[in-house]
Amino acid sequence: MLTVPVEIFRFKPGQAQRYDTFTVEIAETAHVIDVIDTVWAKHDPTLTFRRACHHSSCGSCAVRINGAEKLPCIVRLTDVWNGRNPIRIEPLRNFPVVSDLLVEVGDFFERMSAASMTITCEAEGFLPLTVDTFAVAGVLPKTVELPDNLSRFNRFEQCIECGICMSACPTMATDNKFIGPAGLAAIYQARHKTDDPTRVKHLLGLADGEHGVWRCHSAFECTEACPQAVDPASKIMALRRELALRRLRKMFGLRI
Amino acid sequence: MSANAFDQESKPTVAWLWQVVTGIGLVLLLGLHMVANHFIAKGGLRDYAAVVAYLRNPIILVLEVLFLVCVTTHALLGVRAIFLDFGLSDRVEQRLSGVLKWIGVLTIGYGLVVMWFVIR
Amino acid sequence: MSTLNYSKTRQAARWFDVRRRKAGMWAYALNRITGIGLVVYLYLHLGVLSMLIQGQSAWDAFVGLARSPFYLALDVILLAGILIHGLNGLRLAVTGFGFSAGAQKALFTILMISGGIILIAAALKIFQI
Amino acid sequence: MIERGEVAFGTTGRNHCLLHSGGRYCVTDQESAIECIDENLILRRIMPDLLELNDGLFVAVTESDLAFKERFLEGCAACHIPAHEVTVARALAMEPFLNPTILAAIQIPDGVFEPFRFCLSFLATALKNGATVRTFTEVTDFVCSDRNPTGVKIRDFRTGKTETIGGDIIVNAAGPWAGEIAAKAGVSVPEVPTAGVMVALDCRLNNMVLNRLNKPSDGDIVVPQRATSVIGTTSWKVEDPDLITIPPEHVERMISQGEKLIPTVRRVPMRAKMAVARPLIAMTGTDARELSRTFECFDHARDGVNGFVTITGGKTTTARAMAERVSDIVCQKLNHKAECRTREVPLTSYRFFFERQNVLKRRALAQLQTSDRPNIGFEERT
Repeated sequence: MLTVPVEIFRFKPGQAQRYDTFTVEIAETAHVIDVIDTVWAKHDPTLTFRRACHHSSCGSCAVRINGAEKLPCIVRLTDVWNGRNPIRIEPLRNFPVVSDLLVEVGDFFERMSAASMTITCEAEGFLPLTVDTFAVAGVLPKTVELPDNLSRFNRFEQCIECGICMSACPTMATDNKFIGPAGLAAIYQARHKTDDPTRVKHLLGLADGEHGVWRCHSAFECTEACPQAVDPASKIMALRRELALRRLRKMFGLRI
Repeated sequence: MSANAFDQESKPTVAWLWQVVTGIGLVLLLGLHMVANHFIAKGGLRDYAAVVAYLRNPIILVLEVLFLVCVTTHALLGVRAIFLDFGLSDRVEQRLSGVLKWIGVLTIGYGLVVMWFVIR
Repeated sequence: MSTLNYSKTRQAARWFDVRRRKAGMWAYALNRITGIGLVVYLYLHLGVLSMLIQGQSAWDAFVGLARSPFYLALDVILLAGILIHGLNGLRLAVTGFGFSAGAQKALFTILMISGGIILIAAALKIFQI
Repeated sequence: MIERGEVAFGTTGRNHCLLHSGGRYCVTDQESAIECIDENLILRRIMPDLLELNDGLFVAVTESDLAFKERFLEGCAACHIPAHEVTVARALAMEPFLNPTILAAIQIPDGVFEPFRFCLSFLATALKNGATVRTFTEVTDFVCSDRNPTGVKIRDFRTGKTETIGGDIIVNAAGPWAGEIAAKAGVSVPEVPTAGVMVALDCRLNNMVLNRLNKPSDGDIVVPQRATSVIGTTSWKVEDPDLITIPPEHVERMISQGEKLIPTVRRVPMRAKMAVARPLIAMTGTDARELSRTFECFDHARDGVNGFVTITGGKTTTARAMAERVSDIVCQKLNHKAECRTREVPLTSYRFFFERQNVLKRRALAQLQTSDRPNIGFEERT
């Protein structure tokens, strides 16, 4: 068992923001979400935070741990605690704070809807699938055969709509109309799921513009912070290339 | 009314592309400008007579004018990008773009005047 | 329900906040700082060029002043700014067209190291005079 | 609807994500198995975009597993679960990381869902149809007339404000906390919060859900999801469902049992581990593992308390059926004639749950612009 000090951002409407420090008794093998759960269950039931799946599938628990955006359900306590200073837990940036660690995600989900984010996609024809390619070094990929009654294997998209990239993005901080890394990555995915020229034109139209891909400052923080290896930055860049090439072709009178 | 606020195709922008085009131009032209004016030139700077002789070369003049245009455009597009990060309203942003455009025209005009004074 | 929102200026200042951030964010902040510096320098430079209009004596007097070690040191700083901004700009152009976005950190390191080498070489050349 | 935390804050959020075909219970708990396959087919219809539909395999690892095969196939037939045997070679081609020494494999229509979005889409649909959902709000007490609850006192954790709301009928659907809520109304519910541990791996080693072909036991199922495989589960009774300490030996048992299905399991780092309490209905003299996974609705009129109904037990797969059962009972009690339509109606996008406020704001703004009278109907409370 460890005795861990944890400093949690607190805010309730009409009150000043502050940090509360709790001292939590917890197993060494715990994840940070267990620390938050313990504070809530043992110390202060008025602490508001999101959580659901506890295994990085729902994306609801995203917070900042010691200043960096993380999913506390997959961050081990011992990886973020130096044994002395309190672990600081704060809500995501670039979202209005509703109360404590709880942020208002309405605008974010509206962006994801606009970007036509669907949560299932076609699976690759091999296993294993990994979030982080380094995690399973030594396990070689193997091709898989489909069962007779299935036309394809499907799976959930890597993006879990946790909002971490939105919090890490420096552009998002300054432009509240910016579609944001998650939204642009979703546009890229949607664009590659369709062949319909009108859909493609609409999706590219969303990405093209002052608040779309061109607004990105190329800080690549989204890709750095993403817990699911979605790599929004590369997708933004790929959209830029497509848009730029289309514009060039148009300039020279070529048909797109 | 209840449609998605983000599901709107906005006006395409060319600012970023121009930033890249002028940027690549600058890498070449500024390289030339630096080497020619500050590294090859004796003592790192040309004296007046040398400046005049240098600029009277028509190829150099064209390149220097191009350099002036690129550097001004690139700089002001950069300034605009910084200002956009202050979360201004659309109207203020438009006005700002207008002001910067005029500053650009004046800057290039001023540069041309200096060059004309030198080569005349 | 009322929410806690940060002021726009506080948010806008965030591009400067590189705490807990990675190479890409440092590159972005450096690019901005050097960019602002270079814009200021551009207008200073254009201002100085007005001496060309004033004629030979004014210009040659300035040239004499600019050859002093103090000005040469400023030149090295200027060159450092140009190299950071320019080389990083190349990285942004390459990645911005969808090439090697995955290698952006390596690219940044390589470009900054080569920038450092160029700077040292140029500084030696500048102070040789 | 009043929820103490965010949607899916409790048991439903932290489950195994398995869309049951019923195969798991077709021998030991046929009532539950039939509920599962029925709901499986309904959910495929109403939330087609929210499911990973890759089927599942029940594999025999030992001779005793193999001996279970006939009973399993009979059970599937009895519960109308489509099941067919595939050859071992074929099973290994479909699942290359499967233990190569397996003796038999049976394919059944298992699936995978995503619990948070599963709950959100039901609630989004409810919101669209006029429901009020109050999250981060706790029921602190009941308001009673004689012994009959007529309302609840609630506290919103976001604002700290307390208020009282009335209700003709109050439904207690608090999962493993149902006993706690029922006690506030002065009745008891025969419920046993039974925890289970799950271990998520750092990569996905199977496309289909893999089960041991035997009676349900510890660590006999590997549910793949997105880029992870989740091994589960164990079963033990807990006192306080708020905070469950994960016994380290349970985690080790998950790995050692999971290894029997997929030997590579031990070479892959662990991504997360979790435990949550299931709301199982108590039966005398049974072990936690043998308690039925079926659900039950208790009308507390039988305890002399009117206007209070508890729904408990069940599984996430059967959540819709539970809601249907309880709403039918509520309608009956209120003498309201209406048919439950949730079998047919495709669900609204889960995002609407969060987008709704924006939609309301814009609507109010548009109305303000078109008429000089402010829209008094706009008072967003969630």
